[in-house]
Amino acid sequence: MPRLDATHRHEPTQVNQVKPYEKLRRDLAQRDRSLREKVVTLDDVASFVRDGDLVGIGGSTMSRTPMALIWSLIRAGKKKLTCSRSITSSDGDLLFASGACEHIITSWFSQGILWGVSKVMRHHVESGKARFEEWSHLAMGMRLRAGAMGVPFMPIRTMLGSDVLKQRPEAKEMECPFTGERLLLVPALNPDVALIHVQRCDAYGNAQIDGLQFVDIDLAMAANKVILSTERIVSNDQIRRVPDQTKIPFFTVDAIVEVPFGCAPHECYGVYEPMIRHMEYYVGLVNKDPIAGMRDYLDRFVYGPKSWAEFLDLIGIEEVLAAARLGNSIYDA
Amino acid sequence: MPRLDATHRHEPTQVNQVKPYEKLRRDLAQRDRSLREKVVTLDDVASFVRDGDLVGIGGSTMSRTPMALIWSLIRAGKKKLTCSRSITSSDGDLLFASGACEHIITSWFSQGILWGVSKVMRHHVESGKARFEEWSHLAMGMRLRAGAMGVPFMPIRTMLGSDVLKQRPEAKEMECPFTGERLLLVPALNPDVALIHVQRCDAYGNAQIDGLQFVDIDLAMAANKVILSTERIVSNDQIRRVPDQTKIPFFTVDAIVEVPFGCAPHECYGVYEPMIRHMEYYVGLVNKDPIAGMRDYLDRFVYGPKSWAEFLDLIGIEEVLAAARLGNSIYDA
Amino acid sequence: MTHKPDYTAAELLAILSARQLKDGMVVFAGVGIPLLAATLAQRLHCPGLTILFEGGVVGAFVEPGKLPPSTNDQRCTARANMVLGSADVLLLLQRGYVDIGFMGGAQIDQYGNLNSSFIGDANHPAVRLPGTGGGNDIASLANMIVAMKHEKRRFVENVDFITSPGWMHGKDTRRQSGLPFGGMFRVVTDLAVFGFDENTHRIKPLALNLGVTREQVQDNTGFKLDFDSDVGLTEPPTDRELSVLRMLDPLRLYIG
Amino acid sequence: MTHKPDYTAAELLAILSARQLKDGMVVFAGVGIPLLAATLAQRLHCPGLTILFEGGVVGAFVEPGKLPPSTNDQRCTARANMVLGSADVLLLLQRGYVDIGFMGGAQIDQYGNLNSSFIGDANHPAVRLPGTGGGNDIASLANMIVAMKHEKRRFVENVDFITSPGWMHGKDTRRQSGLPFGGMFRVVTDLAVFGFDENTHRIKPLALNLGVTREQVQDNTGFKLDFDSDVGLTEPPTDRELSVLRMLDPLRLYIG
Repeated sequence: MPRLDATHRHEPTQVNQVKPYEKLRRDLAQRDRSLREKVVTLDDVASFVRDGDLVGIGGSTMSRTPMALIWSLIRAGKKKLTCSRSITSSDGDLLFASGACEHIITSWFSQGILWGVSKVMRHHVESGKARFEEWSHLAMGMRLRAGAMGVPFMPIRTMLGSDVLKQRPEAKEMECPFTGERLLLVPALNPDVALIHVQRCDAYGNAQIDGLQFVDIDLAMAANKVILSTERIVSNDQIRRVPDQTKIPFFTVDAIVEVPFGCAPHECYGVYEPMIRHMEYYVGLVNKDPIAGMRDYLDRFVYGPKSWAEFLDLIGIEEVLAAARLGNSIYDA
Repeated sequence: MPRLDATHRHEPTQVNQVKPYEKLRRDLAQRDRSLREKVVTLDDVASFVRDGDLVGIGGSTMSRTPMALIWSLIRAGKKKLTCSRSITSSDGDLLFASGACEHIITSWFSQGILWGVSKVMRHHVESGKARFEEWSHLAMGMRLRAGAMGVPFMPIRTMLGSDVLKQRPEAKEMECPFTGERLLLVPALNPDVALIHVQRCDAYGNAQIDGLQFVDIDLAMAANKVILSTERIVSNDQIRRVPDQTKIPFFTVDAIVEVPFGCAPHECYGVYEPMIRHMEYYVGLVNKDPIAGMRDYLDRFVYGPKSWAEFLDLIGIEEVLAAARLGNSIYDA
Repeated sequence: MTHKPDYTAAELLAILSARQLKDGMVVFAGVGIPLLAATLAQRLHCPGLTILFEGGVVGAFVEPGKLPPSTNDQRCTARANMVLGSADVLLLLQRGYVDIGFMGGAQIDQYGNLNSSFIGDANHPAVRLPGTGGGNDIASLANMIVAMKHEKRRFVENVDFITSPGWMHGKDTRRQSGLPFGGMFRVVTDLAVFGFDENTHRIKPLALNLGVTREQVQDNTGFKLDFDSDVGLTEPPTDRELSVLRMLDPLRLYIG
Repeated sequence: MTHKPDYTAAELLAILSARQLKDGMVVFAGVGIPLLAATLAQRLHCPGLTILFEGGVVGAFVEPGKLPPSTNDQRCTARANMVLGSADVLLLLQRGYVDIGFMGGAQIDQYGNLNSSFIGDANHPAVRLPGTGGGNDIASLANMIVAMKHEKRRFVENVDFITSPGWMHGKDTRRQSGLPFGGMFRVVTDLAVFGFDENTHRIKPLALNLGVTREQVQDNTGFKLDFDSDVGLTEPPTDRELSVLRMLDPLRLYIG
């Protein structure tokens, strides 16, 4: 089935404009969805993302953040990305400060509740350098669910009345044709690319997620391209042994990178907890000076290392191993 | 938290009329959703269902059919039930022929593809004794999903243009306010009671389903009352050891019955396959004469036995064990 | 037919439909011949065929001798890559992830519309059939292959009731009904393989099966067929196809 | 206060809010004091309290000394009954399965509206705050308890921006906005516990904490409070409450 057509120019998504169904399906039909191996290196990832793309980021806050993928896009000098995430943590700081992204669609944005408001986010948003577009957490999830289902909207019963809604003309209030009730219709979100980190997948992209899934299943279905990073690539036989645990089917996936500790310094359920000492070092640095501190951090930890392994080495093997010990302890019960 | 209020009279659902949100939530607020043990006997089940209720049935075709629960409702002489199921098998024959139910909402209704069209279904529907209300499989699923989400409808892109839709004025076509596309809005389905069979649950009702889930998770959330039958009641500790596998949270559940082989002669994933010899005996009997054959079957296998164990004994221990051996073989890979 | 072939009509159907599938496709298969034909294709020329079943199965690899009695049984999940809810597997069609929907049919008409609901008036039917199941959803959203026995009462000019839409009333009536994608692609029968005219969207014979004449096809069809001058011939089943097929269904549940 | 108590403001907050919960409730708890207070209540008078977290956790039982840094971390799933998608756990609120939503607050007003988005004009903000997270959803759908520090800049007459709706503009304006259920029920601070007038839906003190005067409460509030004549006193933390609380948070992450 040759589906790739050189004459078909896929245009980046008009952010927050619902993709007409004809475009949604034509874009998908162009993708090579056949059973094939898709393993690439971390350096290859950049070739799957174009400047200006709408990039959906998996995980939530400090959990299962596809940090290595973000790191590689920043290193490749990507520009003008719009990023979406249910809850944004220090990944958003890096995206703003590196200039890769000028617009984040999310429900919450700071490095983490322990460290108060992100000075990096504040600097970029208050100065008008970048946009923080706010939706409620449910609205973010339902926008992706609509996108995953191939429908243009989902009805919800939140955001109504609030000033959050007043800032979001993209959503539409509706009188229910069945009950006469007031509902909010949130528009489908179909990212150009999704970045998702999983515990394991096979070389085709059948991906298994343990523990908290967040909105990653809907994100994978909604996106027009999926890049997976994974702690481990396993055999297809191993996937088939526990099909209950497969959460993302291979035909949604376009590229796979094996990156152990690919969420560092954030956590990966059952594998490692967040590397809190590094996070504290980071927050100390950037909250003191969100411009110079951030520049230092990027130089040292993002642009500096030759490889992800070298980045982990900078965090420190001791901290990485301690995080892994805690990560695995969730199964101790 | 005393939530049961003797003065609150819960009225049976007007079938296919979307429950207004105020009623949906008031009905739910009346239920005792606290953490408590809910184990009852199979004979107790009838007290949870009123004549005229809309009863949502879990599983699909011959899989994870809550047969023991249906059997107990028929034995208790329930009347005027409306039943919904994604795909209806011989459970529907029993419900129609016993007079417990005169209206089934489903996408497909026959004993099973192997045996052609159900003569029992034909007899009841063609004679006008009972109603078979047809929706597409996706529409059935999305009606329950809307009910589970607490919204009055879901948009879908099927049934449009077909004669199936012409028979269903309960659905509404809509021009999408975002894209101008034609969509079908299917109304939420919120059964009064759901009957669901699971592999295991604890005494509170935290239920784990292995393998095919069908629409049972949405069904549990959508219903105003859930009766679980389970192959085994396990400790809450065992549930907490594998929370990934929990599919129905206890607070949706109102009663639990431990009934090993509670789907017989249908299958329960990983535990037993369908008891095909018994199914063939049954189909032979009722297809020869859908009235007298059905009466014979009901007398002998539904009204006759003193207990579910006695019913299993009538199927025959050899066939039950053979089905169990095959059921477990799914894990042999 | 002029000679008695050494295979059954169902075997011919399964083999001819299996050949319609291409490696790497994602196929949503109904029970019966489609399930069998898709599984056969996996064993022959499509090792990378991904089969979806309505029960909520992705990437099934059904075991020989263990054909499931429906697409909702545990046997469908043998060596599957993923199990998910049954509404969610249908949503994959709506999102557009499925290349081919593959179903049997009880009654079909000149525009490929399928009826599995009513014979006669829907409100006072002569026969109440089992209904759509996922058929309407699959046919509304995917490019379709239908495998069915060729009988006059099954091939009618216009079905009594459109359960699963084909090209509706021809031309662009399907699109106008709100169904911009999918549509009937091939109909495989024990007599011939059919396609659809790209403008009128009316059914037309593409190739006749071994030993079958145009007259036989017309006689077994309830409406006038237009035969192009270049109608071809299908290759008869090969020994390899037959032996693999029979290995899959040793009890001859589906192949008769 | 007239004497220095042997507990911190955060400890007082956690204990007073834990007391608001009743056994058998289903509580949707935010991070920080709510998470800690709900966990404390489980260890004290509510062994059958079911805690939900936004990350997708049902029936959590957080381990002592392993308080999670957010409600999306694996620590939230310790001994949980169920994990599910984060949108799906919020949908439990929409369906009506949650008795109490329990959050912290950055800024609150006389009608219990919460602002966690902007200080100043939303289009040119003096301070961009982290945003709603699930706050708007929880506050739109559930009966709410809010635990927060009592400061004049946090207790304002009208918030700059309604992130999470309380009673909107009082009376029945919440219902008129399309929010027929839920609403602000209690606000617990280090100075007092507040309820809301059932007609005007304006905030009002219910009970003062040990050693706190009406004047202190008024002085730390940015608008005029109406004190009923029968404003009560909260019971100070007991030794048992304090010792269990400190066992849960030995690193004093949340209790300061």
